[in-house]
Amino acid sequence: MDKKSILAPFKGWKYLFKKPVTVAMDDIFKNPRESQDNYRGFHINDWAKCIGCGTCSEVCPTNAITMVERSDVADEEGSKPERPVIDYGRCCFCALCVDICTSGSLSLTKEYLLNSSDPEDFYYMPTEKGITGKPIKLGYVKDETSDLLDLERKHMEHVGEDERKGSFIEIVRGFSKEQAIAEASRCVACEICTKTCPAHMNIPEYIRSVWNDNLSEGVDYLYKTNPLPSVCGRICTHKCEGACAISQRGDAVAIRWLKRYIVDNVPDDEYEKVVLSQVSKKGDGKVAIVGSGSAGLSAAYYLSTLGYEVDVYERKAQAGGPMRYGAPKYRLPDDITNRDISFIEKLGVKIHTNTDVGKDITMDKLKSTHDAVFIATGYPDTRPLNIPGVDNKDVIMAMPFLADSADFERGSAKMPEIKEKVVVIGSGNVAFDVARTLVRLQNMKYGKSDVMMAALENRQQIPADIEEIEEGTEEGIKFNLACGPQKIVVDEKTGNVKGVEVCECTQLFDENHRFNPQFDFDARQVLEADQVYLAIGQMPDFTYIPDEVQSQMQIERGKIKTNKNGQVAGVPWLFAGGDIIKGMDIINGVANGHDAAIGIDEYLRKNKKKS
Amino acid sequence: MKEIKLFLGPQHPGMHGNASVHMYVEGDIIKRSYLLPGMLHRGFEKSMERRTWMNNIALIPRICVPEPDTNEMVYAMNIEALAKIKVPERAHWIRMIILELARLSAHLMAFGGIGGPTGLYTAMYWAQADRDRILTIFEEITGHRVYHMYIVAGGVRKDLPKGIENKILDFLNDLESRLPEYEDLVLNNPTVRARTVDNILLPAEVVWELGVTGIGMRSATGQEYDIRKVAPYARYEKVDFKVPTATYSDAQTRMTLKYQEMYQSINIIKQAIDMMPGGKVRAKVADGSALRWRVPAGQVYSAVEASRGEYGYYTVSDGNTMPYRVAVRGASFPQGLLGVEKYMPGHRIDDAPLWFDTMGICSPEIDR
Amino acid sequence: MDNTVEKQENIRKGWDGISRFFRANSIWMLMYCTGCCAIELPQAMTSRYDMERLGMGPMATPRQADVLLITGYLSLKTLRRIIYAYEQMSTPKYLVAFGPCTLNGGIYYDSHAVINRLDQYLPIDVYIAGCMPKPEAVMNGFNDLIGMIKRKEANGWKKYEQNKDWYRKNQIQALGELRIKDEFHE
Amino acid sequence: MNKDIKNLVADIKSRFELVGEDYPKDDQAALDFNSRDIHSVLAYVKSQGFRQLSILSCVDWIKDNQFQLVYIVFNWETGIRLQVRTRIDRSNPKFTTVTSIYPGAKYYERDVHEFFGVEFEGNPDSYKQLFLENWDDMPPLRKDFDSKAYSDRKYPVREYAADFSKAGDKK
Repeated sequence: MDKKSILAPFKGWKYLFKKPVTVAMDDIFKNPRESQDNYRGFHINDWAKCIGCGTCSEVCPTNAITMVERSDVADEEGSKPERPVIDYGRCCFCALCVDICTSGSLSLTKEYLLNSSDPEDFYYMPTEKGITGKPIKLGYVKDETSDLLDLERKHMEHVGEDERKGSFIEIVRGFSKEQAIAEASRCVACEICTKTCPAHMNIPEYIRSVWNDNLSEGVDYLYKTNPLPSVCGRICTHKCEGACAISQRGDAVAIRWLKRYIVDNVPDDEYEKVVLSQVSKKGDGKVAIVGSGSAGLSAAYYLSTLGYEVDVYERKAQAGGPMRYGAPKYRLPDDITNRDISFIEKLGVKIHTNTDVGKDITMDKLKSTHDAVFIATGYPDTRPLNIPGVDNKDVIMAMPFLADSADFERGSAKMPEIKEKVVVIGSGNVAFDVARTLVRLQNMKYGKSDVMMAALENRQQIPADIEEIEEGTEEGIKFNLACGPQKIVVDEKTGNVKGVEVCECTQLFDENHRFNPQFDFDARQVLEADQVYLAIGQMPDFTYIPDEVQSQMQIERGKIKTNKNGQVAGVPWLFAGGDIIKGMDIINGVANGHDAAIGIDEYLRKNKKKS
Repeated sequence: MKEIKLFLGPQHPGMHGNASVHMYVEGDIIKRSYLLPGMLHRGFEKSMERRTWMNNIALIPRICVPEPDTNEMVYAMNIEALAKIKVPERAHWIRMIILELARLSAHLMAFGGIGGPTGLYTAMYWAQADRDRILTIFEEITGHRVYHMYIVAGGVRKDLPKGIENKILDFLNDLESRLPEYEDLVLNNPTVRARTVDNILLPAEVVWELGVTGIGMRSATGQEYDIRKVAPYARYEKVDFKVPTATYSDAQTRMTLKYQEMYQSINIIKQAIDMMPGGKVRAKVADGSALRWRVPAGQVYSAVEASRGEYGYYTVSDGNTMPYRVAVRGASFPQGLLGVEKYMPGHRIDDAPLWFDTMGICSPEIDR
Repeated sequence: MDNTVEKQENIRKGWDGISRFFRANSIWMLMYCTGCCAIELPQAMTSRYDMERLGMGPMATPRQADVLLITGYLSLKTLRRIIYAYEQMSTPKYLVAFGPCTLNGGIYYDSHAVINRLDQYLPIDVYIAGCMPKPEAVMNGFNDLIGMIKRKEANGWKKYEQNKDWYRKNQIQALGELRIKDEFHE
Repeated sequence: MNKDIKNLVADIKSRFELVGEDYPKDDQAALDFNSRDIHSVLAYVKSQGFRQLSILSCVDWIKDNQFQLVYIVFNWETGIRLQVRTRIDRSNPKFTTVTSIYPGAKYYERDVHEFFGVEFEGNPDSYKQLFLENWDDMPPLRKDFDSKAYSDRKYPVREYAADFSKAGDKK
């Protein structure tokens, strides 16, 4: 044995004079050492951010997270009153919940100390405070790289503005199969959208059908709550997308386009099989429906699946209401509406067009020949504007114009009289429909367009959809916002319109968020125009209802009071739905129609029992 | 002499890990021996079929406790091969740093672990203290000391934290200066040498018969049979390192090789930190949220060089959100089961723990 | 007469206090790595965290050990051996459970081979959270155990004696039979 | 694809009937054979430098009522890996051992027997339990075995008493 090895053990003695590696007792017990910055310790959850979507619970590989409904959390739009509870008897601290959290509310702290002899201590609902109650230092937080959500919406092909502004060609091309599946895979199936949708459509379910490429199952889900999926797949106001959990940090899932993808890609025969299979045939009775808009058709569909005989009365030449005479064809082609309506008709629904209730047939007559009447006559008239000069022939109301234009687009009428320079007053979706239709007509007629929109709202307050604003701008619409029209300037000699005089609108809502416009009357200007279109809102027309019936009803601000199933308060045989009870929205109409069908079914069966 | 049955483990101070050896001994000599595995059987291969591709990241590191990163790596490699994902360049280098740090930590643990059967506890104390510094580095990079869940399909989960390079380099320099002391303490220690030199032989024929890989294979065959060289992954083909080999494999040789490999690991990490480019660290596996990732159908096997040898996963996908089947090749499966049965007999009882330690056996990866 | 009873009682109490003091400050833990959390034990035992400062050290045989550490998940096969070991240990004996797996199955909640709740089969004195617990957490858990012993709260072993039938029933339900011939190779 | 693999597969094709082939990686080929050829294929590839059996595994294709046996062999000289695969009937799963070619397969065969129930004739110990003890159900890695249901049936789960549905309850 050499000398080196004999001395070797003593070499270790030099460590006597070095800093010890041992962690001091105080650093373990009194002030436990702080973990490193990225540490995956216990959870905290920022309740102000958390929307209760339950994605954390979905992703958890250990099934440690349960969502518990809290009585003290408000049940608001775009969230669920649920919060995650974590079982540290399961949790493996992988932080996948943090990485996938839609709102970014969940994080992990640097805390790591928790000992107890009571298992209950390991079951914990994370709040902002943390499990130990000591001051919190954040450990693991998600960053862009670790994010497990797909925040970017798949690109949807559009027709370019040059091509589209001269014709009524449909703008959106629709998803391909790959795009649709990719888009569908962004969904986390939290069901917040289902809650928000007025019709409570089975959105996560049909998105899953798209993802699984099982479209006839998707159609089945669609028809459970909505008999107008092709139409809604194009012009629904998609409140669901506003509530989508993914939209917390990214683009919402394109729910509307996915719906459209389903209906566009299922062959008619398969489609028909699904639609007709929903019939349950048990009811016995006859129901009259006034108006063939979304509410009327929806009620008609569900009533006939319940076995009722349904007559729908429509005063115009074609069924569909605003789908037919409101929505411009670049958003909703006619054959799409035809398709949805044809399936409803296949169920045996009789649609009497060109039959104006109140003129061609009275309400009393309807009441006597039917067991119940459902009215869904919508808001057919444009709200008037009370300023000097509006009675000029070149001041045109939005709804009649859109109807005329629709007839022109389908080739059954001449082009409406339009002039070279126009102003549209209003900034809602209808105003945009008018303006964009005008752009197209002007381009067809004059080869160029000059459309100016004037509205009280400023750019942030515009109630129309963001796509409308973007696409409208692309098509060349000019804006004069935050201005209140004061009078229509008319050439005294010719009687022609010369323009609109507007003054600046300084404030739209007061401190209480109530509509209360204030104007600066000194800041006036005249917007030159040959024609002025009014699109500042719509209103109902109840003249077809006999006075003695009207006197029993309660109508407030153009809305009829009903119970939740559309039964008109005071008139048990009368049901109402759509715009006239809820306000303008196609999907509201669908929901009301469905509810009314349930209400009418209940009402008729109760009556049958009595008699 | 009468044959007596002895149990080595599962509860035995000489047994590292929860496994049991059934030994039939005559006097001091083992006549027959068998491993009784399964104490750590958790049914991983089944559980993985019940979880999505992403969720399995929480499960896989737990298959092998001392060196979890190799699991993450092979799992990610399989998904990347099936889904044809191009991993960002920087991620390759980060992965290499992580894998080599893990190798260092596993080697330190095994090298110190030799102190148990030889009674040289100082080695264990030193090695664990040095290993703890690696774990702290891991904690800073990945968020946890032991189960990192860091290498994911498509790259790594997060970029390296700022300034970690210097901490790693500090540690490596420190360790490098301390390694000669380990040599003096363990390899040149007369007591240890008395137990290890010319003891527990592993001839090349046995290597091929059992299918032993890793240090065992290299110490017997004299060839650079290292997957990092033979079928490079990450960016091992771009760094310059040697694979220590030998042609006579006794316990001492295998320990020496382990010791020399630590130098090589330090060397690789230093080069990697030097050569690592910037840029992104993670590519997308599939469209959509992690709940709905699908991996195209296919069957693929990937292997990496773990501290104990070839560590591989065989992954089968049927195109769904969850693996159809994952089979795990634990690096120590051949020597741990067949090796104990065939080649432990003939040794003395007190050499059994030493046999286990120097053959590089890790029971959780055998049991899965 | 009463006086002597009281005296004896006082002596017994005093003796009890002394023995608890020694028990609490010299705990021998059984060296049995049952699962993954055991990987942090070497750290806790060696120079970095130096568990011996708490008077704790490893012990090779169950009969001489005071505390059994269940370091994580328990497969059925290990559970059987744990029960052997636990029943061999002499009283008073304590049991510390590491990680979520002992509480409610942890990540192995759906595994066919791993039990979910350890407290169905053995009485537990302290649970330590974390997957896996850091050495600091382990040390704190042991510190808690020491406190409990001092305060006479670590009574899991008494519970086990009292409810042995219930524990046995659960053990047999999971294991089929408790003692099997461990000779699968023959 | 690697040139060596091309040559190798061409060579194998000339000797054995190849049922299917796939190339999941540059240096890896997956070759399907009839089950009667497996032994001669393995013996041949072993003579061609594939001296190591990395793993023998099994896949349960329950829809086809077949088990797929996968022998993964590796050539340490060239770095090429082969998956030698074959399918056998699932209702009466039997195969012959390959321990005479790769002795290391012994415990892999036991493993496959334990988890899939495939019997290997000629492997004397293959019927014995290895990882499991007192197992009382079908082999657990078969697709029709539901481990969650088994766990729920056998091992009770903790029900916590805490109720978090309203404010103020605990913490």
